[in-house]
Amino acid sequence: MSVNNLLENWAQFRHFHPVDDKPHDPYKWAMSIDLDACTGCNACSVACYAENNLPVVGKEKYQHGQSMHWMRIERYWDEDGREFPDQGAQFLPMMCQQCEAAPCETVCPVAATNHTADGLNSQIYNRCIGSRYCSANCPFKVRYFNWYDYPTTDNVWPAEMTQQLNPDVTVRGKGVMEKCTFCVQRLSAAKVTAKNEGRIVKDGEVQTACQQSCPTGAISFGNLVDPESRVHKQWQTQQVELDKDKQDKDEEDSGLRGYRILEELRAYPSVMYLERVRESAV
Amino acid sequence: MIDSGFDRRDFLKVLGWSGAAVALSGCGNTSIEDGRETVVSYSEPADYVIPGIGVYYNSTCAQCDAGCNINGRVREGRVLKLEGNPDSTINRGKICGLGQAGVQHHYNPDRLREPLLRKGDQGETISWEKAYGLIAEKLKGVDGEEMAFLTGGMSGHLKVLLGNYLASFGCKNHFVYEAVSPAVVRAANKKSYGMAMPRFSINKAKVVLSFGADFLGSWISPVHFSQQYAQFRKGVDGQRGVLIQVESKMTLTGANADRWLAIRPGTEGVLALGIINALGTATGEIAAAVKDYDRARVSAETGIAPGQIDKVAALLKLRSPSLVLAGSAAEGYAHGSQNAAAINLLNHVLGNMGKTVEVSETIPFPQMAPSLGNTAALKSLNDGLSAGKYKVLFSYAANPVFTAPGALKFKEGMAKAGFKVAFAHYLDETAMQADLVLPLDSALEDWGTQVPEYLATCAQINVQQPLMEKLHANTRGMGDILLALLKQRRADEYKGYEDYYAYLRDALLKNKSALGGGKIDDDTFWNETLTKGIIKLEGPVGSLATKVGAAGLKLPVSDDGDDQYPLHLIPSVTASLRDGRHANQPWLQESPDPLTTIVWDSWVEIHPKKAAELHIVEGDIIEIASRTGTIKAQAYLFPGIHPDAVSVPLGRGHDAMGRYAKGFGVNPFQIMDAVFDKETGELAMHETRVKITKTGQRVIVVKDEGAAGGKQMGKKIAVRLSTDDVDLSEEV
Amino acid sequence: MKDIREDIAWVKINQDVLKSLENPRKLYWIIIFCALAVFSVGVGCEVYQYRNGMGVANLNNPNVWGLYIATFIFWIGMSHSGTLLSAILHLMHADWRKPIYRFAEAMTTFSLMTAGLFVMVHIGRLWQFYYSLPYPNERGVWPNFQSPLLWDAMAIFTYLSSSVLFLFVGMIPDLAICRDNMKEGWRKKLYTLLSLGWEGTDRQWRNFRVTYLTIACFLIPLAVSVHSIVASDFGMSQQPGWHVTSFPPYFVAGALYSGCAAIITLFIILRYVFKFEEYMTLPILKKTVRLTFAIAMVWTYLNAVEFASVWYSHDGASKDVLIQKMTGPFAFAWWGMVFCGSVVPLVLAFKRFQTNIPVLLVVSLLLNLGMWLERWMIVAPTFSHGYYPWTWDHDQWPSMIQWGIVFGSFGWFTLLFMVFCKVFPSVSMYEVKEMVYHRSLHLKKSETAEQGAH
Amino acid sequence: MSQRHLLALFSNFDEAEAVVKELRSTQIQGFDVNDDLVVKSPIEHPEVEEFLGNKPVYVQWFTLGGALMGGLLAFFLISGSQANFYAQMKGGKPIVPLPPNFVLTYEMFILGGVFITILGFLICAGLPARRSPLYSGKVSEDQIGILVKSDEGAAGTLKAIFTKHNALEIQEEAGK
Repeated sequence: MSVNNLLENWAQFRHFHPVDDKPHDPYKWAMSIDLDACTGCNACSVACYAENNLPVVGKEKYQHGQSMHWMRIERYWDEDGREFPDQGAQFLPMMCQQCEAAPCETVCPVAATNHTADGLNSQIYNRCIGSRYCSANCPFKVRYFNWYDYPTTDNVWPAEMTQQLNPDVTVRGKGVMEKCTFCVQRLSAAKVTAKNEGRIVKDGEVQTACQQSCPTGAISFGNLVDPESRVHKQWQTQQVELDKDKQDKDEEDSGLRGYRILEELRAYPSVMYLERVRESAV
Repeated sequence: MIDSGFDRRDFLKVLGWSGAAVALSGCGNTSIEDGRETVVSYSEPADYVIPGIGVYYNSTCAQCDAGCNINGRVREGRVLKLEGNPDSTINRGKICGLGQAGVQHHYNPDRLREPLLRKGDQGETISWEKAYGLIAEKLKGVDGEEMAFLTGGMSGHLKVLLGNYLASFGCKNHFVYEAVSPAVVRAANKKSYGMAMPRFSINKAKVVLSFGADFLGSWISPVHFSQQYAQFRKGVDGQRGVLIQVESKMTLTGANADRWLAIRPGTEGVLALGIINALGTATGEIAAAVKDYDRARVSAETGIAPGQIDKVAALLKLRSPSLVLAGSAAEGYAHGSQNAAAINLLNHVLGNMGKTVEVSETIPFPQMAPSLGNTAALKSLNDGLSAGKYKVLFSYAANPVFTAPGALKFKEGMAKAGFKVAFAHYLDETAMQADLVLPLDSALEDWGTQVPEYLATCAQINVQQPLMEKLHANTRGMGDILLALLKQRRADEYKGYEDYYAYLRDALLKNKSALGGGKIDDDTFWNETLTKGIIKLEGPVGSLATKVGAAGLKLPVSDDGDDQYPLHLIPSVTASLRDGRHANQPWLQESPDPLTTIVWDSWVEIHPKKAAELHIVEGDIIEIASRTGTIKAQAYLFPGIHPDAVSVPLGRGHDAMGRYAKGFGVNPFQIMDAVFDKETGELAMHETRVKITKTGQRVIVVKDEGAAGGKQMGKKIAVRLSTDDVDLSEEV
Repeated sequence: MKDIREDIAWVKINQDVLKSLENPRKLYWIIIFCALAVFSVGVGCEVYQYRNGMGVANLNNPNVWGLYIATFIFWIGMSHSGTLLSAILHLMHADWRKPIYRFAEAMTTFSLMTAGLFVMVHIGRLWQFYYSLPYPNERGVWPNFQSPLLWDAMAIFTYLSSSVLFLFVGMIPDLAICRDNMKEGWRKKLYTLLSLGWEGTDRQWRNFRVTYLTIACFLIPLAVSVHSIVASDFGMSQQPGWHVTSFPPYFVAGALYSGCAAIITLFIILRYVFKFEEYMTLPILKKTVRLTFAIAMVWTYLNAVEFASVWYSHDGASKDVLIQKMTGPFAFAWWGMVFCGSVVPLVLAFKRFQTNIPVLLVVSLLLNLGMWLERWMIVAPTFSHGYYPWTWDHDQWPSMIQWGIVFGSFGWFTLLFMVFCKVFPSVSMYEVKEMVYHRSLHLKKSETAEQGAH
Repeated sequence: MSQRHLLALFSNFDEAEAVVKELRSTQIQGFDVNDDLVVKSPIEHPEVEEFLGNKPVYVQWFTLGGALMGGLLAFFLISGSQANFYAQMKGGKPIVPLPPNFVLTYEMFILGGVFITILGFLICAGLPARRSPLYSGKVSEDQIGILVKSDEGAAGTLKAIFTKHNALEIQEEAGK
């Protein structure tokens, strides 16, 4: 009986998921991006279009800010007012940060966006009614809404091009919210394979599309709770912890580059960035 | 999902030679055309096409000439996605955006599907037999001098076939034209290094000094260089590599440099000599050549602060080995060769020869070695055309009507040719001028071999195989076409080959032993070759010039421009659009330019200071006038450009080709003056002088960057650290 | 100057009010027609948007909410005045509310019904709207009860149904009157049905009094909760400019404010159209105006508090948003809000204007404009100037579709209200009688007192 | 013995009050003041209740019940569905979060209260009611009506009392 269940397992239902005492088990997908290696070449972004059936919205809609690039490359200039940016620019690949305490999850009226057991911030397209509250509450503004019905819009996917669409990924219709999924289709495939072999997914066994294409290998992705994984090691060496809103590093100028964007908002992003480095000798 | 023309058994045969196919090697068949079955439902799936399971096949990327090895994901008979081939020595499993857009080239809705014959302004669909017949007829009685064959860069068996075909006429007029190519640098390298394309080991260098070589974006083999760059940043023995970029317009590489030096356009060579002078290690002839280039003069000419020159020199002296690269920005002038020579000189002075500038192997089959595209070829072709020399003109993998500098008036010249045949994927500008247009297979449905110009670690032949059944029944592979044409000439010699595939297989098997398959039988070798997609070879090793003279190294004193056309026009080559042949691939149109984040349109980069002088703000429509012509484009205020220059990206501004290319942006080729490099005769791309005026119109610039304009507004978003307070050695 | 003459014959009250139910004049039909026209514009736009997707509203990332949400809040706010007048003043035994609370309550109901439409108009997949309702289903999926939007839905439903019932219950005696005075016809049938056989027996009155009082008590906290929940749509998020502690009271004040302004407008219109000068007297108007002025000042204060708290806090992001409001592309709207919301009401402080019909009409309209702008200024700037600079200031100007739907909603409201006025007595007859009665008693007492003195 | 109704109309409450007082004081055969007397008035008028003697009102008990029911229902419906159906995991939040549930509980508390109050009102006030045999539209205008039910015999006496207190009009149920 439901109320019994409620009362008996009360403690369990009150358990804070998941940034509480109990870590993810066995998976917590996370990423780290080395801004010193990132050249801003856009290969990752294109890979994302190819893998996740992102519509090309065209000039006019792009102008209205209705573009659908799940992964956008941002270019920042130094703000010291010199005549030339003579120390180059800075590039930053920005995609859904898969926050642990995601602001978008709590506000969705129909529970179309939820937290998965392996730490993803999932979006259920069928369930979404398009209230767009999640996007309103996203600090990074990395959620993209289907303002039009792209599958039926001219020149988005002409007959021939529909053949390129990835059958593992839904083609979204108008009125639903979408965003980077960490290529969840690849993750689940890998997890099934691993499960059949009675093990967990090994590091490097699964790659996200962006990571796979990145010519400089700036992006690494993996299972944060697996001590063998590269991501785990990187987070550890950089002394970045998931459920902190301020990382207490050993000493102030520790020479560590790891940080997370807008950490102070306590959304606990799952993407760690490594600071760009600048040579001081020239 | 699969159009009715889809032919299951044949498709399986094709796959039979590849990736998953080693299992059932040797299913004896000859061509993908034969077999007459129709599609059967998945309720009875054939051998190993398992619905829902993606299979990967190796092939070669044809989006640019770098020759990256790709790995295509095929599912239910459709190629879905291109990824890098991990076994490749060039791209090592990685791939750039341009490469991935290959699928959009393949599935492009605007691809040509039928042979077209000109009827007035209309194209009439004709059969291939008729088309071949027509060519034969037109060529009747035409001797070799009266025909010209224009192609882009070519290599492998296709080049061989073409060579034979032209030979059958005794025709020497094979014009290999690439609008964007490092031709001047090749020549300069040949002189100063002893080989046109030595191996540049960025990853071994501690300092890279690049004069406008956009090796991360579009220069020679960007994906390969990007990977080297990554190692270079991680550093040799823990010391992070330093990148110094010298150029007048910031490229993607410049944006990633530790120090970006905005140099007055055309004075790169002067700076190079200035640095040699500042190093003070040069002796003899070289020392003599650079003695006048003291920092005061150099600084005055280049606009680089004397202190900066010393710093660079000091760093170069301190950290060895280093690597100096001469790129397109340096070579794009009438004195481009001297620039390049001066820059190359630095590698000798710094003793980088053999350390970071290494000897590279060459391909043991000279007839397959790439014939390298350049712009001098265009010049001579154009001269011939305007002289009305040619009765028949063939054009393949080039779009000169779009890419030839306006001053050459190529279109008019081309009109003088008697009969113009274009082998094309799209009805592009050149095809529009042709009398006969023959539709080509896409790279993902065609056979071929390719030899990259830049050999990363060893000599190699890249194999290109179909990743899926033909999309359109009436397109042909260039190989098949050449074979058919050859049969017109030398039937007996080629009758053995039913199609290009047969020819290719035979040709490779003939040299099996030379290709390292001595022991194994034909089929196994063939299957393995296709499975790998790469044939790695032990090629003859050339030798590097140990020392080079500086004699005859003269650099013109940089003129102060002319008053009528005060600004330099820098036509920039973007990583995704290059010379514009792929402009009809929407992913490329919509992937923002990394530096300006502009999409779907052209723009004029102008330095904010200059803009302020001229009261120009972002979005103003600017008219750029050169001696040759004028174009209009939106202004974008860009700090990374020398105030004496404006820059417009190449690749956009098509008035044909397809729905995603036509009518977006402007084409700076149109206003390019015909100035040529004195030594090599290459087109000097950066020599065009322009003046700009406001038209009064203003538009909203369509870009990804918000109104904050690349500022972080005091938030901790993209953070940087000085090398002093970072320790990379510990990192994973 | 007295609220109402005590010597009005009760019969006359009936007649006067019932006159307003008689067959309408041409003017009425003209208004109805215009309202219909305006409404159908809105409907047209919505159909277009439904077919083509939300993009036609020229919303974008990150400006995902537009005028729809702003106008939604506006209408919700509008609804609070009715409760204020009927419930709060009822508890305070303020007799002067009696002639005007009926239409105020009607306004409450109809503006809620209008606000409800915007929830629909706003969502991207209207055809899946029912996903947000908590109903048992085989999928075992329930709406997310953590979402303030769901609280909204719940609150609005409660508020709407309660105020409809409140309106109805309060109207029963009047319906009986109508029943008794109508000739045979649909009206008679309708009133007979709705008046539930009310005869004003002592038993009925007894229970009526208690019921009315109880619901009034419920409505007050309800009304407060409704708008503080709307406020928490924003307050519960962590966006700069939204995550403000003072939002709930601020919203409630704003709501009462716009409501009162709307009441003044309708007061003047009804008074003119139905010749209710006898009942909707100037003294009552004056009282309403003073109340409005008071609330206006409260609102101004809370507004200032909000800005001040942002200004003095070290929350840079919120501060940026505030500065953006004052100086950015929205400056005109923001200053418009300040002017209409805080400066214009000062007019009401002057006695001579407190009963000056034309002035009050203009002022009340301006106040409502100001309050609409306020809602827009709460929603829009935070989007175009959020935490993440890269996404700042996209092209966010609402498209004609968006304007059209907002425009249409006013047609819809007018339509409902006009129909109400003709079908139901917009002045509560029995309560006006009570008012008159109490007044006469009071006079009688004072007279007797005088005589005693002699 | 058959009963019949009488309805008298008065111009003001004082007269009505006087009548009721008199009816109470005088013992009339076949007429019971508490059961057979109904006062109808155009306005809500506490005095009426006073001189009729305070009769109890039970509506508030409905209110209490309704409110509690609504509140409990809400809380258990929401918490129950959160706990018993597909878990909706929200990062950093428990499966059954209390604060939001309380908000909704509060709303439903009010909703239940209001609904059941109305229900209670209808029950206690006996609405919707069948119209009583004697009714005058005047009651809904400005007159106080006193409706009595009595045996045939008592009618005369009652009439007398009514007329004594200058009733404006006395209606009589048509005889059988």
